[in-house]
Amino acid sequence: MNEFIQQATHNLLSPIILFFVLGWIASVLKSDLHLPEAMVRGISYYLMASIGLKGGMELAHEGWTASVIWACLAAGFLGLFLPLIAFSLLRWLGRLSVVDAAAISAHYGSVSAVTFLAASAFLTREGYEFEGYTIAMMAVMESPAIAIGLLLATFFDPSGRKAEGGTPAGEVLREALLNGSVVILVGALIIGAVTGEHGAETVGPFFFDPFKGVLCLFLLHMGIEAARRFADFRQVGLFLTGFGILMPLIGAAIGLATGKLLGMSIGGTLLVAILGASASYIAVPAAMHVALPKANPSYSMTLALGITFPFNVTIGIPLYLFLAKWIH
Amino acid sequence: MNEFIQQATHNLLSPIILFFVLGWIASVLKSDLHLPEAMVRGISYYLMASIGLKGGMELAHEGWTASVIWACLAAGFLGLFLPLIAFSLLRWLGRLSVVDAAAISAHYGSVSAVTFLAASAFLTREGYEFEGYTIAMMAVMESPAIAIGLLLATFFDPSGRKAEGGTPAGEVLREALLNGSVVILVGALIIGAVTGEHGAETVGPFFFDPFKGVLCLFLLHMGIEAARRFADFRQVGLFLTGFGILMPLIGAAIGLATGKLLGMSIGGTLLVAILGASASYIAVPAAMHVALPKANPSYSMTLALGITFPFNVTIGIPLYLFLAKWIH
Amino acid sequence: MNEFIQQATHNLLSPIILFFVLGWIASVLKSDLHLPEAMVRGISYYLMASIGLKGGMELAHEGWTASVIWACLAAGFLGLFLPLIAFSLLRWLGRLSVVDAAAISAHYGSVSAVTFLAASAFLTREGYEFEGYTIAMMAVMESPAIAIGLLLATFFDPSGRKAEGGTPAGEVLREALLNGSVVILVGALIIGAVTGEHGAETVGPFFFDPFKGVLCLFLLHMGIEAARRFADFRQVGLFLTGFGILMPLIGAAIGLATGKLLGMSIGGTLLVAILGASASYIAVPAAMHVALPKANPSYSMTLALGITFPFNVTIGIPLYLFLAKWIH
Amino acid sequence: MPYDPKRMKKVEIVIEAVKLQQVLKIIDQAGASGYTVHESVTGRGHRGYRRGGGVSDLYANAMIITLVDENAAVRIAEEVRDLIQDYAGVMMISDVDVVWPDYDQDQ
Amino acid sequence: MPYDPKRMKKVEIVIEAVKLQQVLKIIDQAGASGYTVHESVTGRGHRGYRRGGGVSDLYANAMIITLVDENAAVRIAEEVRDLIQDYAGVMMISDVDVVWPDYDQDQ
Amino acid sequence: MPYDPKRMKKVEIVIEAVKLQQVLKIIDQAGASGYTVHESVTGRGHRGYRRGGGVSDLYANAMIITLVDENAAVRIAEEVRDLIQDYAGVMMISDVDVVWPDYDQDQ
Ligand SMILES: Nc1ncnc2c1ncn2[C@@H]1O[C@H](COP(=O)(O)O)[C@@H](O)[C@H]1O
Ligand SMILES: Nc1ncnc2c1ncn2[C@@H]1O[C@H](COP(=O)(O)O)[C@@H](O)[C@H]1O
Ligand SMILES: Nc1ncnc2c1ncn2[C@@H]1O[C@H](COP(=O)(O)O)[C@@H](O)[C@H]1O
Ligand code: NA
Ligand code: NA
Ligand code: NA
Repeated sequence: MNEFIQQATHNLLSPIILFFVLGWIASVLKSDLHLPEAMVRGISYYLMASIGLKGGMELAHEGWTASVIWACLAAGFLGLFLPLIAFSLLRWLGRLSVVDAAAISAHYGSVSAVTFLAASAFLTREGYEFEGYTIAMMAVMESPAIAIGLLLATFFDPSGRKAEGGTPAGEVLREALLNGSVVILVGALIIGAVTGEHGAETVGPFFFDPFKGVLCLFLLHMGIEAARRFADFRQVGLFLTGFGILMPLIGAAIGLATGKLLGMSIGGTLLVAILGASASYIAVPAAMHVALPKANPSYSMTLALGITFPFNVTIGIPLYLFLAKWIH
Repeated sequence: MNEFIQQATHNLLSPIILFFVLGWIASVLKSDLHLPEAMVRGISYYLMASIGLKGGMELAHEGWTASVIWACLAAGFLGLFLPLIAFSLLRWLGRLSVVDAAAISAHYGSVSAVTFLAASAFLTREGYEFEGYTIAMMAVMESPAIAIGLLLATFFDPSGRKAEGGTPAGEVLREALLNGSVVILVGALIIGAVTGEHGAETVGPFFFDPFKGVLCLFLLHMGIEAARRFADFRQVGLFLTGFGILMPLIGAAIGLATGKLLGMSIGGTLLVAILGASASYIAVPAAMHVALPKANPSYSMTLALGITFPFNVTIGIPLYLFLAKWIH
Repeated sequence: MNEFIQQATHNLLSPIILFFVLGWIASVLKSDLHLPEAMVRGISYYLMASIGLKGGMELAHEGWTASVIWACLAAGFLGLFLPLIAFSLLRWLGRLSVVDAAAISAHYGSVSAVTFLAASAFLTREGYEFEGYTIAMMAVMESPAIAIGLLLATFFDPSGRKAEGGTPAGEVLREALLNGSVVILVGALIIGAVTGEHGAETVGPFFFDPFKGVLCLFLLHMGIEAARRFADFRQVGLFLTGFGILMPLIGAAIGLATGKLLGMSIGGTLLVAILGASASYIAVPAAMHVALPKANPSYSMTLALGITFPFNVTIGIPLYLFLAKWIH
Repeated sequence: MPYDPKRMKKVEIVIEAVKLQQVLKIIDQAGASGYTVHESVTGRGHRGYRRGGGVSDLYANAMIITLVDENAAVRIAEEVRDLIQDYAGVMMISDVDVVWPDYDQDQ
Repeated sequence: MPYDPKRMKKVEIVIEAVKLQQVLKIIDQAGASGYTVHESVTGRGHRGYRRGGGVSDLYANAMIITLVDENAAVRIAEEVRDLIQDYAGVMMISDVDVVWPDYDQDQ
Repeated sequence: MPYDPKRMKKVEIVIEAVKLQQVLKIIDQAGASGYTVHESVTGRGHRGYRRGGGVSDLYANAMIITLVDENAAVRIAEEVRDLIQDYAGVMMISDVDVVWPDYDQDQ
């Protein structure tokens, strides 16, 4: 327990989290501080390329063993299973409409790449190793959740989906898979795997060395955006707010079990917990919005960005690490 | 004297100043060279974060001694006192209107962060150390000058201020303090102080190592903007042009005396001279424009950006260093 | 031959080329991946500054020997001579209109800086040295081709040029020379030459160390753009498509001969081949478009960006290196 | 060249960014000769404050201008109206005199 | 859905960026249902050439469009006119047919 | 201040970016008191799809708004029409009520 408090403090007092807090405070104080649109997109692509390259190079190093295949299958399973839990909770406990429940569920089956990055930076700082293929797992989890979200909506409210004139499922999935961030993540993963350590010389000084500092700047931006979304939490109501904290805990628990079953290291297990616990706010919101026009998009954004993200990066990361060590 | 010429040459032939000159020449030749808006803002935030982190970490290292408190008090005093001198000169020698004199004065009580950065890069190159708390002094000087500018305008032309429908003083000060650049400077200062040397590992490769190169790019932009403002110097007239060079000399002299009295190193004393000599062109112009609508905003910008800034970065820095050494 | 295949593979599997391929694929799949406008311009300026500084510092190191003068004269000659060949082919073999032939020719007398950068990164990776003054040669080649393009159009269709209301030649040349990228390249070259190795400390960590990684990101963008232009290749027809591959081969041959005659190293000779083989798509297209309004601008862009550029970076670079070694 | 404009309908549509492509398709299908797009505007309306620039495109708006004849304007209006029943947007139509080049002369 | 537009006033305001918030407040207080903003335009007028993108926001312009009824338009016009006496800006008003969704149907 | 607008012509021009400066010169020479520019719009027309943001400015569009009297509008229309014979662009003219500050009062 003592160790948990210590590591939680380490995490909270790391520059990355402090920049997040700075952004949050700036937003609350109504400062005009905001990163330009082009910079946000640019940094976002940079981070995806960076983590993809790193993961690919690790994969090249570790080799495509059976563990990698198993891990990717497990990631696909998480992406399908977590939305089912979320949907059940939202529909039967929260009494949300089918489309709203389905839309929110899809977010929790997918992943927040920035939470993943913050967790991996935390691991490096604390001296834990982790498996490179966790990044491949992250890539796998981008799309199944969207598919399951659409299936849930169609299955439980078949008339609704049709009448609403939402974009066809196939096109939604295609667009989600071809989202710029996803393409650059997967592409960089392959480039990293192909070029291996040899490529690190070329890309390292730009994509690896300054990585954590760039992440600080991005978390400054995330702080501003999260605070803005958090301000809407009254609109989402008490039940959904609670869901935004409960669901990551459930996701983390399932992720931890998955990591343990896969025989991963402590660091790797933490990252799988993050895959389970975090909710997407990049590709999935737009995808669900065009697929399920009658769902209220502010529910998902407020939950994923305003509640779950801050919870995960501040308390979640050290908590899940504590639990990962405990079960190992 | 020989040494002064040598260091002035060093300064003029440094990449930082040469990029400034390149921007100036490009602007005069009407090249279409210009950094995109998003990039200027992004670099601007980066530089503020960088200098803030550096200052904070130095502070963590040096500890919060009495000198730091004294230095910050002295900075506040400079911010209040310099506008009084500037106002007297402008009003009674230059016969400017109350609002114009007050608006310009506020700029000279505040600071040009980029001049400060150029000076600190110069010191590093020439091998001088300087106190980390000079950066805290810079942060302190952001706002008192605006307050004093508003007071001067209200005191000497009470009817004017009211009738003009300017934004209330409190709101002006609030907005100036919450200007993005100021928030990121102060925030990074605190983050640096909290994380100390431990944080340097995380942020160093991004915020410290490439710093001087980024500064080159920014000075390229400053060169373009300064040349454009300088082109308006005929509109401001001979008196104001002279003021744009005299006032930094007065400010530097007072800054040098302050640094000496505070018992600072040669490098630190130079930086206090820069705090005195430089004029703000980021937060203060917009603040004074909304507060004193009847003041002509091009006066301040032409002076601060077109005359005082180029003077300081080219001749001022080595000159003040020469004087700092002379009084030590 | 074996060695050629090996080096071609090295080149194709380098991160730089793989990012180009990733961009191309993303574009073909209609992904929404695209770097923001501000980022493209920012990176473009960064790369120009970087290569300029590097070249200038090399020049300072090597000294302004007779070879440098000769090399620059030879570059001027290439810029004048290559368009003549291109024009003859296009006019008498391809039966294009005078203005179209003249406009396209000007592109091939100028240079693609990104191809040059990719080639120099390739050389570094493969362990070849090259003369710093090749960068000065690149700067020289920016404008003569535009002049010759205008001369060709006026000479062979004197009535046309006048009637068409094109911008006067002098102004076109002036604007092309003052194009932001050209100004920053030449400026950085001079700054590098003035500050020499001393300046490298200041600018190196930003302009040199991360250089190759930034180039990867830029080639991602080039891949997207090239694929988009390539899609228009049916509009340009079979003859022009063939020209887009034949002309670089001719240019490379002349470049190789020039490098050999100048007594340059293998690496330097390859770079001169690239100067000959590559076609401009930054400053020249806009220049020719305003100068020759009746010329179809999509011809040049499709050729230069959609055909010649991909050919050069994938196959051209290792091929010309093979040939450079062969003639040495 | 003499001043000889053509009276047309200027249709302006503010729509959330994720639906921009769909509106452009509607415009194309109505037979418009073209359109002009402001890719990033901000705004406030019945669905609250909307501003892009974040990690998601969800809150971004685009604005489209298309010059069409009256028939096409009506057709676009009907389809866009259905769309903005579910998505943030508004549409306005006015009369303008349009100056076109003489497309028969060359090109 | 049938084409059944509503005739309204389209008010367009160019204003210097530092006064954008104040104009939006004026618009809100006049009872407008919303507005659309182009955050960065450049321009020339009586106060010379204006272009943002520098270290200060001083020379940046924004452009606002709001669809309102005639009363609100007049009210906005009066207040904005006072503002542009001291700050760079211009304002124009025209008639447009606005297509709104049926806000009673859902949402 | 009382609502007392001036009826003027609102001239809007979409033009390829490389010709922006030339159009602004035409506007100046026609005696316009100013103009407002959207420096980056995208679009489709007779010359295909146009979007900037690449390595060259060749495919970028700009959009200009200028408020002028009828004479100037006609003069601009005639010159711009010649220009868009060779370069991508379109132009539209409409009536607006313009609210100007009282320029005699100060400044
Ligand atoms: N009255 C209005 N005037 C101008 N623009 C509006 C108005 N109402 C809505 N808009 C624009 O249309 C977008 C969507 O509107 P809404 O669907 O009502 O939220 C807003 O974000 C604004 O950009
Ligand atoms: N005649 C005009 N036509 C279009 N826009 C104008 C005109 N006059 C002024 N503007 C715009 O309004 C801004 C402020 O005008 P001013 O206060 O006259 O300097 C300018 O920067 C332009 O963007
Ligand atoms: N019918 C139209 N409606 C609105 N904008 C148009 C239209 N036609 C052309 N444009 C704009 O004018 C630009 C040039 O048109 P064009 O010369 O026809 O290719 C296009 O890229 C569009 O931005
Ligand atoms: Na998840
Ligand atoms: Na000062
Ligand atoms: Na060439």
